[in-house]
Amino acid sequence: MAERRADSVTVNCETRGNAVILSPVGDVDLTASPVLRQELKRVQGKRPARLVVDLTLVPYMDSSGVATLVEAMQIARKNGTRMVLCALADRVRSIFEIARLDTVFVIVATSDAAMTA
Amino acid sequence: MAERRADSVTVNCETRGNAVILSPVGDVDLTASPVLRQELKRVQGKRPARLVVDLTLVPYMDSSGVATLVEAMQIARKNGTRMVLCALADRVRSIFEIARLDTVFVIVATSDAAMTA
Amino acid sequence: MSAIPSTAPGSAGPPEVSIEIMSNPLYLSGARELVAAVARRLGFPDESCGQIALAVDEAICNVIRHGYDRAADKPIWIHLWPLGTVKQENSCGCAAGGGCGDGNHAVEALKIVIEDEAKQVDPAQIKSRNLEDVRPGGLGVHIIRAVMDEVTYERREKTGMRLTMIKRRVHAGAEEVGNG
Amino acid sequence: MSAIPSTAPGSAGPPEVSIEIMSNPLYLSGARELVAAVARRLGFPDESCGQIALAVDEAICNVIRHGYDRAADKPIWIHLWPLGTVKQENSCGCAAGGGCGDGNHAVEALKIVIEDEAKQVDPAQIKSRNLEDVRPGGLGVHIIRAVMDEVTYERREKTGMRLTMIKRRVHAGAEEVGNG
Ligand SMILES: Nc1ncnc2c1ncn2[C@@H]1O[C@H](COP(=O)(O)OP(=O)(O)O)[C@@H](O)[C@H]1O
Ligand SMILES: Nc1ncnc2c1ncn2[C@@H]1O[C@H](COP(=O)(O)OP(=O)(O)O)[C@@H](O)[C@H]1O
Repeated sequence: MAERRADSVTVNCETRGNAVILSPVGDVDLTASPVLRQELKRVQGKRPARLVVDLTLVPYMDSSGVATLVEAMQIARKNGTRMVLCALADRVRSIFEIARLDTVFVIVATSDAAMTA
Repeated sequence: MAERRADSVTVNCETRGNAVILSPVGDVDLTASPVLRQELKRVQGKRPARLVVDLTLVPYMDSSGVATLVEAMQIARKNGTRMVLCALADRVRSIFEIARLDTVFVIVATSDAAMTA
Repeated sequence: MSAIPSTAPGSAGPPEVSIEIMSNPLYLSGARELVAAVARRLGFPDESCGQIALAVDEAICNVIRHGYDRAADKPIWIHLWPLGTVKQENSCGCAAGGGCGDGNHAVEALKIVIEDEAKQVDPAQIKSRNLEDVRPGGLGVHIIRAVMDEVTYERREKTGMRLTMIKRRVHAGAEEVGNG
Repeated sequence: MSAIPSTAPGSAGPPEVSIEIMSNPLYLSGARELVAAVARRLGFPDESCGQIALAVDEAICNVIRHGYDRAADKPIWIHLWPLGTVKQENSCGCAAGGGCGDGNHAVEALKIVIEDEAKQVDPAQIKSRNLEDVRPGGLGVHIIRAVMDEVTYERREKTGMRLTMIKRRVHAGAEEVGNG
C-alpha cells in the first residue's frame, strides 16, 4: 500500500467532536491520490457523523483526485456520513465545475463553515 | 528597448518623500532583468536620496538579476544614493550569500525598515 | 474548422520545446510545470496556464494507464509549438551578466503534441462518458476537451498514438470544444 | 573522487527525463521548473530543489550567452537521471481513475547533463573569477559549483559542450565543490 510521504502528499487528520477533518498537503495527482484514498478509507472505517476534506493546502488536483473524492462520497452516503469539501483554490474548484460535480459535492469556503454545512 | 510586460516581470514604482521604492513582481531571470535594469536606470536618473528595491514579490532570481542590482549599486554609490534591498525570499537571499554579496548590499527584512536603514 | 490554420507562423518546423519522459507518474508534475511555465512566459493568462497543465497531466495519465497499462519504463513525448510570431529579440546593450529576451509578443496559441509507442486504438473510442452518471473515473477526456480549444487523437504512422491539442491565448468568443 | 560511482543504479541506460529547448531565454523558466518539480517529487528538500533550478538556469544562460552568442534558435538538451533505485511501483488496487506510483524511495542523487552544439572551448577556461572584486556579472560558474556536488565541463565528441552535474539528496557532510 502507498504510505504517506512528504515528497508526494501528506494527509493531516484531526478529530473535532463527531467530525473528522482530513487536510491533504500538496498536489493531488496520480502519484498522490492513492495516499489520499487510503486515508479516506481509514477514517471512513470509523463511520464519523461528519467528514471534512480541507483543501486549503492543495494547489493542484487532477481527475484522479476527483475520482478519489467521488468514491469517498459514495461510501459516505452509504454510511450516513455528512461529507463536506472546503477551501478550494480557484484552480481546484474549476476542475469540479468542469466535471459538473460542483453541485454534487457540498463545497464551502472555510473550514469553520464546513463544521455546520 | 525592453518594455514592462506582465508575462515577464512588472516593476512597480512609488515615491515616498526622498525615497523611490521599486517593487519588481515575478521571477528576475535573463528575460526579466533587462526590464528591471531599465527601471533602475530611469529612477536613478532622478538621483533620489534613497532607493529601495522591495523584493517581496520576487520568488526567484538568477545571477543576471544580481548583476543588475550590482550595477545599480555602483551607480547609486557614484550618485550618493542610499540603496537598500528588502524582503528577500530565502531562495533569493541565498544567491546573494553564494555570491558573497550579502554583506556588500544593505539588506533588511521589511520595507518599513528599508526607509530608515 | 481550425481557427489557427496549420500554416500559422510557427506551426511548421521543429518544436521549440520537447520533453521525453518515462511513463512513470513520478514525472507528471515536472511535465505539467514545464508546460505551465512556458505558457505563462508566452503571455497566457494564469487561468489558461492552469488549464493547459491539467490537460497535459490528464493526457499523460491516460497514456500511462490505458496506453501502457501502467508500465513505467516506456517513452512519452511532449512537443510544444508557440503559434504566431515568437519575436526572438535576444540581445540588448545590457550589463555583463544581464541578458535580454523579451520576445513573445505575438503568440496567438500554443500547440501541444503528446505521442507514445503504446498500443493503437480507434480514436473514436477515446471519448468521454455521460457525466450525469456520478461515479469515480471517466473524466479525463472530458476535461481535456473542455479546457483546450482543439483536441485531436490519431494513430501515429507505425506504433502508438498522437494527441494534438491547441490552446488559444485570447479567446474570440465562447469556449469551443474541438472535435477530434 | 565521485561519491556516486558511475555504476550506481540508474546511471546507465537512457535518461528518465530529457528536454530539448531552443536557445531562447523564454524557455528558461520552463526548464528550471521541470527540473525543480522532478527533484521535489524524488524527495529532495525544498532548498535543494531551488539550488538545482538555479544551477540549471545559470548553465543554460551560459550556453545561450557564451556558447551560442545569443542566437535564439539553437538546440540545448537537458537530461535527468535519478541515481539509486527508483522504485517503479506503478499499480495498485485503487479506484478507477485513481492511480499509483508512489515510487522514489531510494533515490540518492540526481544527475543532470546539459549539452549544446555550440563552439567548443577549453573546459579549463570555464571558471569563476575572484569574488572580492565586486562587479556585475561573472557569477554563474561560481554559483553552479557552489550549489551542486559535482560539476564537470567537457567537449562533446563532435560539436559542442557537455556539462554534467550531480546533486546528492542527503549530504554526508559539508558541501563539497566538485572539480571539473
Ligand atoms: N491515451 C489513450 N490510449 C488509449 N485509450 C485511451 C487513451 N486515453 C483515453 N482512452 C480511452 O478513453 C476512455 C476515457 O478516458 P477518461 O475520460 O480519461 O476516463 P478513464 O481513464 O477514467 O476511463 C478510457 O477508458 C480509454 O478507453
Ligand atoms: N557554456 C559555456 N560555453 C562557453 N564558455 C562558457 C560557458 N559557460 C561559461 N563560460 C565561460 O566562463 C566564464 C565565466 O562564466 P560566468 O561565471 O557565468 O560569468 P559570466 O557569464 O558573467 O562571464 C564566461 O565568461 C565564459 O568565458
